[in-house]
Amino acid sequence: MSNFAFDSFDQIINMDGHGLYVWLVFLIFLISITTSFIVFNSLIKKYKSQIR
Amino acid sequence: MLREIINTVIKKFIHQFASPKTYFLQVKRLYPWVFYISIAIYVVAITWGLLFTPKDFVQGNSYRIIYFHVPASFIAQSLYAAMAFSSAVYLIWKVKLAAYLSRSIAPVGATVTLIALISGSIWGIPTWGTWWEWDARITSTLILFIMYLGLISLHNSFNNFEKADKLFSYLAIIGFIQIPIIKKSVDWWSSLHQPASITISDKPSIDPVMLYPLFLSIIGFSGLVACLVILSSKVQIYKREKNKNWIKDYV
Amino acid sequence: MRILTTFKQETLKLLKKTRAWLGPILVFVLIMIAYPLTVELSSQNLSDAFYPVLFISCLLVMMLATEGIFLEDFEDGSLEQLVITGNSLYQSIIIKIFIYWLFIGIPISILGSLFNVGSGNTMDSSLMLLPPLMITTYIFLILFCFGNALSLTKGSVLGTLITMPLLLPILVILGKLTTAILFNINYFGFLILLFGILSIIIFIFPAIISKIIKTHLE
Amino acid sequence: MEDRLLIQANKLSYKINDNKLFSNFSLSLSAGQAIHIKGSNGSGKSTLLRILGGITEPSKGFVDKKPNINLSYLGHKNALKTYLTVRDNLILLNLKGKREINNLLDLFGLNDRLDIVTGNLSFGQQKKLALIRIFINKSDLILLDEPFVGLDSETQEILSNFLNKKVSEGVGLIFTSHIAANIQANTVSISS
Repeated sequence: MSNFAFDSFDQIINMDGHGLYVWLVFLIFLISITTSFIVFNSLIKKYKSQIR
Repeated sequence: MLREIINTVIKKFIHQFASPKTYFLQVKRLYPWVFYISIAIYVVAITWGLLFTPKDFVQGNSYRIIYFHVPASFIAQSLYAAMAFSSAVYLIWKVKLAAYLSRSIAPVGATVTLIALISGSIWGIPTWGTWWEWDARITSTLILFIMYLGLISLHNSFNNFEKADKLFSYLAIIGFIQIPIIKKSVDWWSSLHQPASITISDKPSIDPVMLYPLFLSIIGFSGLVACLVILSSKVQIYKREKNKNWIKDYV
Repeated sequence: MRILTTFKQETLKLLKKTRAWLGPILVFVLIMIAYPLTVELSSQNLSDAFYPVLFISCLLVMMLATEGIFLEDFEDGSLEQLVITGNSLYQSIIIKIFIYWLFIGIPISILGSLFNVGSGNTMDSSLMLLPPLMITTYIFLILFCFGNALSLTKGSVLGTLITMPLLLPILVILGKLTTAILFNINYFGFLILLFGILSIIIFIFPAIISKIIKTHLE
Repeated sequence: MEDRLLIQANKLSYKINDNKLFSNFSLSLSAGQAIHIKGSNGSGKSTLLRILGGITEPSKGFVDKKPNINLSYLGHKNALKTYLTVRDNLILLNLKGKREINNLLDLFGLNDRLDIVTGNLSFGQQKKLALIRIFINKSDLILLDEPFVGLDSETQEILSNFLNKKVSEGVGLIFTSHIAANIQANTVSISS
């Protein structure tokens, strides 16, 4: 394990000016994966209810 | 002789394990394990990668996008290979489950490819100064995305599932043969242009300290994608096996 | 004998359907006429940018030409007759594509190299352009046939979406070939490459297409 | 007798998206026999004929055919080019057998329409033309899906007589029809 790379919370957000890109990608990633899970689960529910 | 043995083994395998019912029940048992373990791995990998690795000498902190981008683009391609493989299994041995699987991989593959594409182009802003470069990698990822879309829309446009499965499998296999050709040709084409100053493929230059979380993130993300594939295949099974007794009993 | 009959049948069918072959050719001519109008006539760009426009319009025209290539025979039942009487679907697909090439591909290749002179390029480059154009139109035709066979009853948009990835390597080669012609480098390597691709897919793709069509007939 | 066997279907089943159309259907047909397949709408008569013809694959079971058998089949689709003349449509099928073509044209009363564009013919005339095209081929087995639909009673009579003659000459015939036909045939019904 390496050391903590940043000194302060602001630095984590900012990342020397690159923070916007990194966190944007992180956000997109999070959102798309979560929505995929939600969409598939709701589809399962839909088709399951059709069987009953 | 060998061929016969292989065939009988495969037939036995199909009858015992590759029925949608067995798959469904096994997967149901397995799913929570895969889900929680891969989430744990992925959270560790991302925290490690984003907060604890030193910043890259050349790219600064923007290189941290690698922990999202590389797993996505790696898995986007592996998923296509898996899909083509199960399509071939369907066409050769008429295993229904294989058709379900390849159909359910397609939307997940398209999503992952889209993530790879978007994260790649955002990464391009700080490194290349432009969000879109006609770079070989990006172009072939875009083509991969189009191929996934084509497969999905082909399958969706037929009401007869069996017909749709067959056509889907033909296209998936042809596409799989095409992928290396497309990659080669795009590489060749982009060599005309000025090469990008920093290529994403500069893996050897990466410090091992940065490499461990990368491996972890690939493993964790694969697990998450596997979960998505499982969910997607459940959708397919519910959709297509709704007249079967076992699923009525189950529900 | 059988091949000759198929040949005659397909020719007769295409000949009587004037719009199926004249339409694409006219669209091609229209694009070729429209192109100089969109560029300032005196500028040097006209001849430089001509090749990409030429190849892209070949692609579009082939897309148009193959739009209903199997649909008619599918919908009126000719294809199922072919299968049930035990005639080779594979053979008749090869012949059909060849006839479409004769009727549409060749005229377009010739017209294309004529328009090449018209847009300020030399006569030599036109002669150089003719063989790759002929090969390329054939390749495009076969690939679009594949896409259209897959999306047989579902329209040409889906077919195009499917075919696009397959076209990419060809377009890359064409780009290289264009540069070779523009800078007067020996372009035979690319020509042989195109020819090699054609000679592979000319027999393999009809086999795949016939499998696909049989699946559609089920 | 064994070598006169033309076609044999063994325990055929067919389903679309797991909806069963029919199951465990068997039949066998020798040369010089006719079979009339009966069944309600949507029971899969047409599909059964297509399976026998080898276009559609059955979900279960298999079809055995005499090797090198010559098949003729007419389904709901006429396989006519509406933009070609009657003559051209006949030429499309084969270039020989002029006399047979003329005989058939006389029989069905289409001999004066050779130069008319097929699209201008009436529905019944198109059906007749399609039938003629099927019968030009020398075939061992004829599969017809609702051949009498759209024909007037006179033509129905001509067609039945023609088919009876063919069967007596040793051709096998399998047809579906909900119109009572004047053909000597064994009746088989399918149901799911």
